[in-house]
Amino acid sequence: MPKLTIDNLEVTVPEGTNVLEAACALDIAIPHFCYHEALGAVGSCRLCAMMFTDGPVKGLQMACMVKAQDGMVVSSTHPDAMELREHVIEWAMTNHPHDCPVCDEGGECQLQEMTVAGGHSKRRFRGKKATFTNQDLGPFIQQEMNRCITCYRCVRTYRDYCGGTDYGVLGSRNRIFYGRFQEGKLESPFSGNIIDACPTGVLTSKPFRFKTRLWDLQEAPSICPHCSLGCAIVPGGRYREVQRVRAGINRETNGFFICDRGRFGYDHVNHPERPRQPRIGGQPVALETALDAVRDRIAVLVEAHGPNSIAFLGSSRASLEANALLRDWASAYGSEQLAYEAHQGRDYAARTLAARVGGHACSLGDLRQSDLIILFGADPLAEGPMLAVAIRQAVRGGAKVVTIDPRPVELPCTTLHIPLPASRLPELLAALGSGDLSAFDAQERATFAPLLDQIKAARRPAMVGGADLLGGQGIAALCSAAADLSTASRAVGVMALLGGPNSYGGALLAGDGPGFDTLLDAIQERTVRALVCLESDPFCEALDPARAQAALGHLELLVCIDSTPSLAAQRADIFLPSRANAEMSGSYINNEGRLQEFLPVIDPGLPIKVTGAGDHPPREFFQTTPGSAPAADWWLLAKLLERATILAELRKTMAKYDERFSMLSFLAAGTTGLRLPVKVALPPVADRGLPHADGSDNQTLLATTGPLGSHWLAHLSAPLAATEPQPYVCLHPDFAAALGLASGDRARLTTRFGHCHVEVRLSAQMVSGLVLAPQLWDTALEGLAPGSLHDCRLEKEARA
Amino acid sequence: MNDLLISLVLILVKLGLILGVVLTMAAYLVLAERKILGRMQLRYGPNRIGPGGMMQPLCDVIKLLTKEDFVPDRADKWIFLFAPGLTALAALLSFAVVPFSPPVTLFGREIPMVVCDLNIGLLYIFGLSSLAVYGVVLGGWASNSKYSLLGALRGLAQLVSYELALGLALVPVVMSAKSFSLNAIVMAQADWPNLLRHPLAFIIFMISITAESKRTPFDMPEAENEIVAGYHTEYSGMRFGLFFVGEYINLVVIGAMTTVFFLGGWHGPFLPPVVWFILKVLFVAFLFIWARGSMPRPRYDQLMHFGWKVLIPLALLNVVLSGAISLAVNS
Amino acid sequence: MTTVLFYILGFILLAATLMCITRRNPVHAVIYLVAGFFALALMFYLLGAPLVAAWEVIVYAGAIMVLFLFIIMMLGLAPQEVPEGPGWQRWLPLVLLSASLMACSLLIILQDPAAGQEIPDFYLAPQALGEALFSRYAMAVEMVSFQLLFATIGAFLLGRPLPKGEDQ
Amino acid sequence: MNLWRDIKGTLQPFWVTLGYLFKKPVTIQYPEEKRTPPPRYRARIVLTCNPDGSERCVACQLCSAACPVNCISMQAAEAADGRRYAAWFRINFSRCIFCGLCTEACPTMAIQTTPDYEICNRDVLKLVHEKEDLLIDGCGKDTEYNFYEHSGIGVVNERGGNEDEYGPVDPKSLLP
Repeated sequence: MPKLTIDNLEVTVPEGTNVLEAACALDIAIPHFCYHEALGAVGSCRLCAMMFTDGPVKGLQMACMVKAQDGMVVSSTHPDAMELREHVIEWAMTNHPHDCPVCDEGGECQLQEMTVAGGHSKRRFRGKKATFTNQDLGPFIQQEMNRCITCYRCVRTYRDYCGGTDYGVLGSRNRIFYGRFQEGKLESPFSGNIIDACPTGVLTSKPFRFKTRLWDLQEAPSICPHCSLGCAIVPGGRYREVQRVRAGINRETNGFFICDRGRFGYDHVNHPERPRQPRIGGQPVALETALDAVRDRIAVLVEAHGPNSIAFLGSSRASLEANALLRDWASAYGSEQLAYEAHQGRDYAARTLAARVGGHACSLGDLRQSDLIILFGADPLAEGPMLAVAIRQAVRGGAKVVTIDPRPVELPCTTLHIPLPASRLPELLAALGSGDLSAFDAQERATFAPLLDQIKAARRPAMVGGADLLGGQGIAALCSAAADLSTASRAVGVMALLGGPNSYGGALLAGDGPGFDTLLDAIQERTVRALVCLESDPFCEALDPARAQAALGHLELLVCIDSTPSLAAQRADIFLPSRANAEMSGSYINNEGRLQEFLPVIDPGLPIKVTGAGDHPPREFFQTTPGSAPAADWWLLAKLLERATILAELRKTMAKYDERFSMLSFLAAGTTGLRLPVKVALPPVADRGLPHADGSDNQTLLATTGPLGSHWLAHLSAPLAATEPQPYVCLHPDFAAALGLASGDRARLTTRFGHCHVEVRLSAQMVSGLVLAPQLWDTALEGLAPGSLHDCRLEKEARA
Repeated sequence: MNDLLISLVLILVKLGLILGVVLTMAAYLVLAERKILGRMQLRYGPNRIGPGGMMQPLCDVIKLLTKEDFVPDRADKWIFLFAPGLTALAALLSFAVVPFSPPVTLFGREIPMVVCDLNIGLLYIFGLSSLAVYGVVLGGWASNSKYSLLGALRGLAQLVSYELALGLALVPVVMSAKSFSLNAIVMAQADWPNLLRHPLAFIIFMISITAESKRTPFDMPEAENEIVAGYHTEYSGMRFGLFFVGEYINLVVIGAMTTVFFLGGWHGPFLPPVVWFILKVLFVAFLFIWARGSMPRPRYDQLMHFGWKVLIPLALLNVVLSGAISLAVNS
Repeated sequence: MTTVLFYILGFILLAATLMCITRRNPVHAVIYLVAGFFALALMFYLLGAPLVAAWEVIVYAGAIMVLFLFIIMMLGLAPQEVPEGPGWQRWLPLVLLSASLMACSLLIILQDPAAGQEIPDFYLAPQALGEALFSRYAMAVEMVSFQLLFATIGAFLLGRPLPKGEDQ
Repeated sequence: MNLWRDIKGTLQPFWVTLGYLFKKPVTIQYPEEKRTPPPRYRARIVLTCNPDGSERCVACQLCSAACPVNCISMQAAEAADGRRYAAWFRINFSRCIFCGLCTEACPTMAIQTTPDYEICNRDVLKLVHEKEDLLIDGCGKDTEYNFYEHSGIGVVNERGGNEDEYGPVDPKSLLP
């Protein structure tokens, strides 16, 4: 622990810290461009110069390149250091176009700040400036190379940290150019991070281009609603419109970066078809009328058919508070028909994980430190993209990564891929746990035996599972295997990719209650006559949408609370509009059991660009904001329950379900959140297993989560529309050859949801004999709930 | 019984007359104050409504009457509502004992030109002026606003402090008239006014009555650049108007009191007594307006120091001196 | 007539005092107390002591109760509860009391009690009072004033801030 | 002597105000008499144009940031040639305090104050000026400046076409 003196202040820092970080620990602001906590120091910008007056190092040095040592005496305000910094800034500004008024970085530009901080104010250089021609880097990134100060941060973020390959540095001297070799979309699903990383306006967000200045932006710490990892984000909104999202900082989860789905998937809040008015039978009504109607009609049904005639369906994207109130509501009637996720595979997976993971739960932060990561049926890029970046960091630290999956799993690092059908994953996990591989044939044993040895030899191994393919049984096997493989000296970490941002919270509340399939049975048998959907869409999310739609047709009353134009919202008898998570306070529990809070950024209302209908915002004034009816989901439920609508009060009542929820009172947004302590005694979960295809004469199709833009909320976001793929299927080359298909062929896919024209893609990493198709909204593939198996027929089509 | 009826009618007529004259005077004093202050600051003052702005009071009244009567949240509603009335009422009632002319003989009846010639008239006025403070204090307290409360507290302390000096300043006047009756006091000044007999008392009286009436420079209870508008911050419409009218009725009352106590009441050559009386009242009112145009507001603690440490000892000294002189002169 | 007025005033005085001691809001209590003082003052007037009546109003209603109010407002003693029930009912007693007080005052002014000559030595003249206070009862008056002075000094000594470091 | 000074200080103002009472007021009787304000007077705000007649405003939002009463609002947008401009621009003159900070903040000399002070209106909405109400056909006080000729962004001229710029570099070349 070296102890050094910076600007006459003493500080003791951990071994290996550089002097710049030590100064930051003392809250001494040292100008810097190239140093970044996640990226490390390279000493290329020459801006963090400090004078080392005494100790082992002497003279003017770059603070980020000097490791802190005992007895150092450093001055950040030494005249020599200040002069150097001023000159460096002046050099950096020689080619700068001075176009701050039309630059989107204005207001959050580090170059502006450093120029002012460095003391440079007057341009002395009288020569001409070099100029560059920009590249079109796709729908997300806007490039303006003239503003570049060659700090290398973008390349280090894109290539080194996130593992992209198609962006780099070209040229030499003052012709250094950052970009692709050819114009085109940046391929990495983490490309948006270079917007945050760039300290000036070279790389700015294209969807956010010219929309708002930082100082006009309403921002608040929030949690990404797109997957179960619970990344910290900071959405920004203006004029009743969420306009951008930037990465929040949470060293335990996402670190400093987020994926493009989180960054550009904010637009579902502003969706033009978003229902913003309470409705009864399709007719807009006042909120009070709708609330009364819900109470009255449910009371009538309870009176006539008993409490269990009302079923409640919570959601993995509703806040923890709303889900808890839903349980309050169900118990107020005495109804036991309460489930928390329409997709029962994910439901059981989450409940099993919550019940059994115990001390094995590992965060993304832990995962970055792992030396062996094995993914069982988990596809990070689809189910939890930031996991891929975390895995890459582990690999950069020397870790080995093994993926065992029926699908091809692409990761931004070197991996060992072992294709294995999803149904055999629990079996493999059980075998790994027991160390007995006798159930596998010789070839497979040859693959898995070294794996077992590696796990046993690893110091910090981690096992990752995906809820879609593993289901409850698989997750149970994953937890058992982790427990069995753990030794006294080291534990095996477990992480599972769950269905939504609050799957874990819903699972804690659901306990050993029925799954949605049980509810569907009851609906089919007409014992359940009313269904309340809280921000979930059983029509589309259920594992078997066809059956769900048939059953839900029998309902006498469908109440839906939602913020998206989902099918359930359209078909609901009574609809109550709720707020998106950027519009309300609440909390989620992510997939490792971390309780995190999000805060509202904007108030709901039709964006000015909509109400303005033209060049101007409207010139009339209204008592209420148009489209401002949506209320927070917990607020609506508290109103329905006739409780006080104060979040802090509601949170105090939640500890009765799980005493760990009392931590909600200590929650603060924008922090690392609170990891729920381990609780052993949780009720066992009765899993009915995943329904599988009956294996009739046709091919078997495995539905999977699509890439970035094909999740429900992401699908509703306009900026991601460009990345949403056309329908495709993926096949093993051998299997494709047997079917007479080649890569890039057009094919006709027939499932019981109808026909669809798809593009054929081939991957040698696939399990042979399987057709892989992503769930894509608004196509014939939208009924393919991830993880489900279907019978299908694939026929080659002549090229158009 | 007939007698009783006639006296009742007379009283009512006098009341009506006084009410009309005083209220009109109060309304036009507002205009006069604004115009005089304007000219003192090289402005014109209100000059838009009617010839030379003469209809301004009418407009003000219409405006005040048509404004929203607003009661703040969690105010003590009833006290809030009746406090302004209390102020105006206390000021108006003071006029009951002010003699504005020698008695007139009409239809063989001697009619005193005073509503009620109380033999404790001076004490009656004291009593009412000490009650006037309730309007300020209760109004400020009931408003449920910090500025109002501060204004009320200031008003309270100021009024209580200066009432002592005020009373003491009038002791020599009473001594020379040997009566509390205002009529008697006026009568006693038939040869020369008290102003010449008791100049120190006059100065003390003027200073303390300024503080008592909360007029500039002693307008601490409503010091607008410190506590918004003091005790009437939360008032609007006619309730504010009542406070406002009360203040100007008070100005007339003060004028009348000064006239009666020091300026010889209705006594004067050539002109009819009533005219003399009104002229003197207007002159005193002008003095107050003039002071408002000329004097800055002292600090609150300076006000208290001055009241307790200078004015009251001075007034006591004046009482002793006057007593001694009158003893010496009489014996 | 005088007797009737006396009883009416007596009733008002008792009622006002009763209201005063039952109010929970100190400011309201003060208002009732002031109403009581008025009734008392009128009674003094009725009894032929206008000077005492005037002093009752000036000293008690005008000075002492005002100081009470000052203390109440300074210390913020008023309860923070929201007033219960419709407002006019709470204030009905005060309205009634004030109205009857007003009527009594009018009656007294109209029917000058001196006219009836019911009490021979009617007005208690200021001179008579002064002579009584400062000759016959001079000793008592002085003692009382000294006691008041002691009380004032004592209150000042007890209430002044302690010099630094001095303990009670 | 102190007391004498105090008494004098108390009485003197009375003398002064009495004197003023008989002087002629300096007030200008506005609707009847009008005065011509100097050219740099800060009254109605306008948006000026470049010497070539194009809009100067680039909707950088610095004026709205500088505005202490938040009376300026706008939305930036991008034209086909990459030019940043105001899709809508609104000044609420019922809020404006005519401090002129917006003109000091403006980097393109677009927003300027004029001596036209007679903009009172009974209808508040008529005081909310839109871009078409604000735009004038002229350069205002600065007749030369055109931001895009100096900004280094290829809008008026081609990239590298401004007087202080080299043409675009070829990063793939290794020639000096």
